[in-house]
Amino acid sequence: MSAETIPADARSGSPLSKAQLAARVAADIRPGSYVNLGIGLPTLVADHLPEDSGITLHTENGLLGMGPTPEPDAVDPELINAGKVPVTELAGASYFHQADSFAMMRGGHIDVCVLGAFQVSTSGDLANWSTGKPGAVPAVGGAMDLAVGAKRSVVMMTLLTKDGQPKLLRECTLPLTGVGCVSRIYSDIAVIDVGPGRRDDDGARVVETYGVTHGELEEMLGLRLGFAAG
Amino acid sequence: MSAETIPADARSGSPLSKAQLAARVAADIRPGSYVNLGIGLPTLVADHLPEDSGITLHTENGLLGMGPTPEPDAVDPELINAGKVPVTELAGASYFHQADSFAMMRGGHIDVCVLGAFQVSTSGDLANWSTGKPGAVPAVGGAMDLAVGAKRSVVMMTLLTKDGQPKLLRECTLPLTGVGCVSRIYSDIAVIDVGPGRRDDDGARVVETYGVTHGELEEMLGLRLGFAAG
Amino acid sequence: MTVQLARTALEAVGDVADGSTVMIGGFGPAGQPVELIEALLEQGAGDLVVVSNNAGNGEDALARLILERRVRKIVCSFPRQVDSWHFDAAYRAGEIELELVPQGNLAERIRAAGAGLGGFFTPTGFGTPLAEGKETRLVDGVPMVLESPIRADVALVKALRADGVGNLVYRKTARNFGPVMATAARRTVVQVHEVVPTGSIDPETVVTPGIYVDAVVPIDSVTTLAGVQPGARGVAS
Amino acid sequence: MTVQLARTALEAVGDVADGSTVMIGGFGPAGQPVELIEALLEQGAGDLVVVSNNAGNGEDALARLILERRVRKIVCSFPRQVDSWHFDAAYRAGEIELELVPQGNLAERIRAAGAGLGGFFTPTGFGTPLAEGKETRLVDGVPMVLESPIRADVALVKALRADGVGNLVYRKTARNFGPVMATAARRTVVQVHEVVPTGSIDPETVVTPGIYVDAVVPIDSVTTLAGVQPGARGVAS
Repeated sequence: MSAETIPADARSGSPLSKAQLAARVAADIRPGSYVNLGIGLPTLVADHLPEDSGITLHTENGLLGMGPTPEPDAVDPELINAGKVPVTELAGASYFHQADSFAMMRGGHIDVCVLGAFQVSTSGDLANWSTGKPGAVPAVGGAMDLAVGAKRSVVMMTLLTKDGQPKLLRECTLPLTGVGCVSRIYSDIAVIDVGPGRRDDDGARVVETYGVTHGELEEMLGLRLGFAAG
Repeated sequence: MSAETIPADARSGSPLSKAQLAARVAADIRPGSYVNLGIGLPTLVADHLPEDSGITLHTENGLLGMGPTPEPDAVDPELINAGKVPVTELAGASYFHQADSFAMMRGGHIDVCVLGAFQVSTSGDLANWSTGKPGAVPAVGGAMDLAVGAKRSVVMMTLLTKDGQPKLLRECTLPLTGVGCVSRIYSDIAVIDVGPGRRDDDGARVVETYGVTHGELEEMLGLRLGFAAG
Repeated sequence: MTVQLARTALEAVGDVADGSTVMIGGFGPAGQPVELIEALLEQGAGDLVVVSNNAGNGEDALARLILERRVRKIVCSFPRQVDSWHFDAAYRAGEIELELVPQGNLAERIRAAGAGLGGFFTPTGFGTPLAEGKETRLVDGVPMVLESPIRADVALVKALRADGVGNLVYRKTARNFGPVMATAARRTVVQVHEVVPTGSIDPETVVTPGIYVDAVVPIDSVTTLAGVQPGARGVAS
Repeated sequence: MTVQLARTALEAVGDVADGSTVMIGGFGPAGQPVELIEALLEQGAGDLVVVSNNAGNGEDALARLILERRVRKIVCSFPRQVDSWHFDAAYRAGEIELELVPQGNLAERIRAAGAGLGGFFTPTGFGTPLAEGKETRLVDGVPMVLESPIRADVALVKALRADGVGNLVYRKTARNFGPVMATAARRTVVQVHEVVPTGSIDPETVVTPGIYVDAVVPIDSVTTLAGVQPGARGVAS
């Protein structure tokens, strides 16, 4: 249905670039949605939202109606996003304090939250805040609130680590951010639905693949995968 | 210490009028305090607060910095107090919604709350919302929040019912509004401290009497009363 | 979701199913969404659960909803008023269920629903009949009661002004329950004095961000500003 | 209580006892009360518990408080940053205690303290290491964690503007933690860009009512508006 917004080679024989992946995520966001884009890869999605989509961005540090990065001479240190990067405000924006901002997120008012991830389980568990390395200084920010707060939380990531290890697993091995909270993974190689669904497989259902066959994907991940209802 | 603000006859041989009682309550409120005056008798206290006292009135329907009743031609149906009576706003006022307003009250930020009462117990229990009559339509409003929310809750009432029954009792017989929440009773006949204190008596300590002796007061109430520390 | 800009209160209220829970803003006359309640009356839904600080005055629309036995239950802090005769009669006849809630708990429970909380502990009501049967515990030596969130299918709210994306500002003590109710309903319908162009409400002063608002209808200014119920039941845009 | 209008940040901060819990507003540079933290550094209190979203950057005042081992414990959502070397070193040396709190829980727990609540149930953190040892329960089928209020002895907050009774308005995303922290501390100290006459802030737009504010100090406008740390540590009125 959103195929026309995906670059042509996205559905041909090669994995998606970061920009193509961002465009693929953006294509699934319905016009008029309220959206929170997590720090890192998900922020790229903003560049691919059509101007007339009526999509409104929330940043959990206290702004609804966030606009793009300003010109360097218009940077305002008191107008930043959750990644502490300067942003702008659009017409119709509103500011609020942290408790009100997280009430908005945690109360299920944000339609879609796009998150980065270290690992996702086939049942929708998310691990994206801690590498679990001993001695590492931990930090969580709003990750746990975002994971469980939105109407729909999706993950945007490469499907394999730099070492070639799958990031979609039967069970996450890293410390969890949330339990059963992710409904879909958008990756360079495939779009895969996770979490509750028909379970004649390992609980994950392939929506699309890029440059790999269904069978190759299963082998790559060491998982039996279903097909998303279509 | 606040004796000069009490009309001279207040400490002579007769019970206090409503206006004298209101003045007596007002005299104990420290300059600069934030105060909530309950519906009914306590609203009279506002007329006796010195203009230069810096005392700020809160009304739990959403206004801090409430001013007196407006002239009839300046009535605004959207500017009312908790008793739904038209009021005004003073310089430095602020409006807020119900959850913020009750957070202000319930979070212990109001210095003094003056409440009416049907009954108060010597341990500071309050009954002021229900007559307990079978078939009566109940209503509570903010009474239970006010009773326990302020830094200090005091009661302003006649000490006897119209039938001559004591309203200060060992135990309240009417449905409670709050437990152990009242610290002082201001009445036409006496000012009495209740709640935690030295208990070589029935838990209530007389501060002042008007037109009765300590002994007469004890007989009238059927209670042994202590003396408030001076 | 895009905000629906309705021409009439009836269009704004839209379909309300029988059995719905409906939050109604206002504290006495201040902030009462008079024309939206009239529209609900006209719309016809029954078996309603109403969440509102009061239970109707005189012959107003909420009172008439109760008179017509369209309200199965009311969740309310102060139903009894000098002119709440329709509620009083229904209550005495056992034909309406009343959940009496302290006003601060009412506001906080509605906020909790909007904020995604599962409940909270509060000292309010401890040791009173209104806490009977509820879980209690000592928190730092203070006895507290567990209170649960209150959510709704529809919220009817009155505000002063909306912009094109549904941002709201209110007026004086008419603000009262509107901002919290708007967060706690699946669908929030707002009557406003005026709709202004998007961008003309200072983002620092927005009280209810548009994300909480589903439909807006502009209603005659005199009614809104003065809070006086109009003679006619019709609604002007 | 009347609001104290201080001439210097040091005077505004006043006596802070050893062992105090101090809330510090700000999310990164936005809303950070730089001069008040500098004053706390100068004032000398130690054995502090600090409640703050971050744990200092570079050589800023909070980082130096940690470097000087004046902070016994920090309650924080995001201590690790590229330039949080003083916190990182203290943490690795086991010389500072860290209570890591999800940002939404941090905000809501501070609000709960200010609102007089004894705790609340939230789904955030359930099934994660940050909820270990905490009470959990199913609420309407959703697993939730019981979170407790966080209160403080002192809150240090930055706002845009105050009037003579302490009403505050903020600026853009610098608002962040200020409004909730102001409600949760026994003493709230605020640095503002300017103090304006009482009556010149529209009562509809006040974000923090003066009841929550104990001391106000006006600080050099460029610093406040741009959020840039000045070269000099001195404070102008």
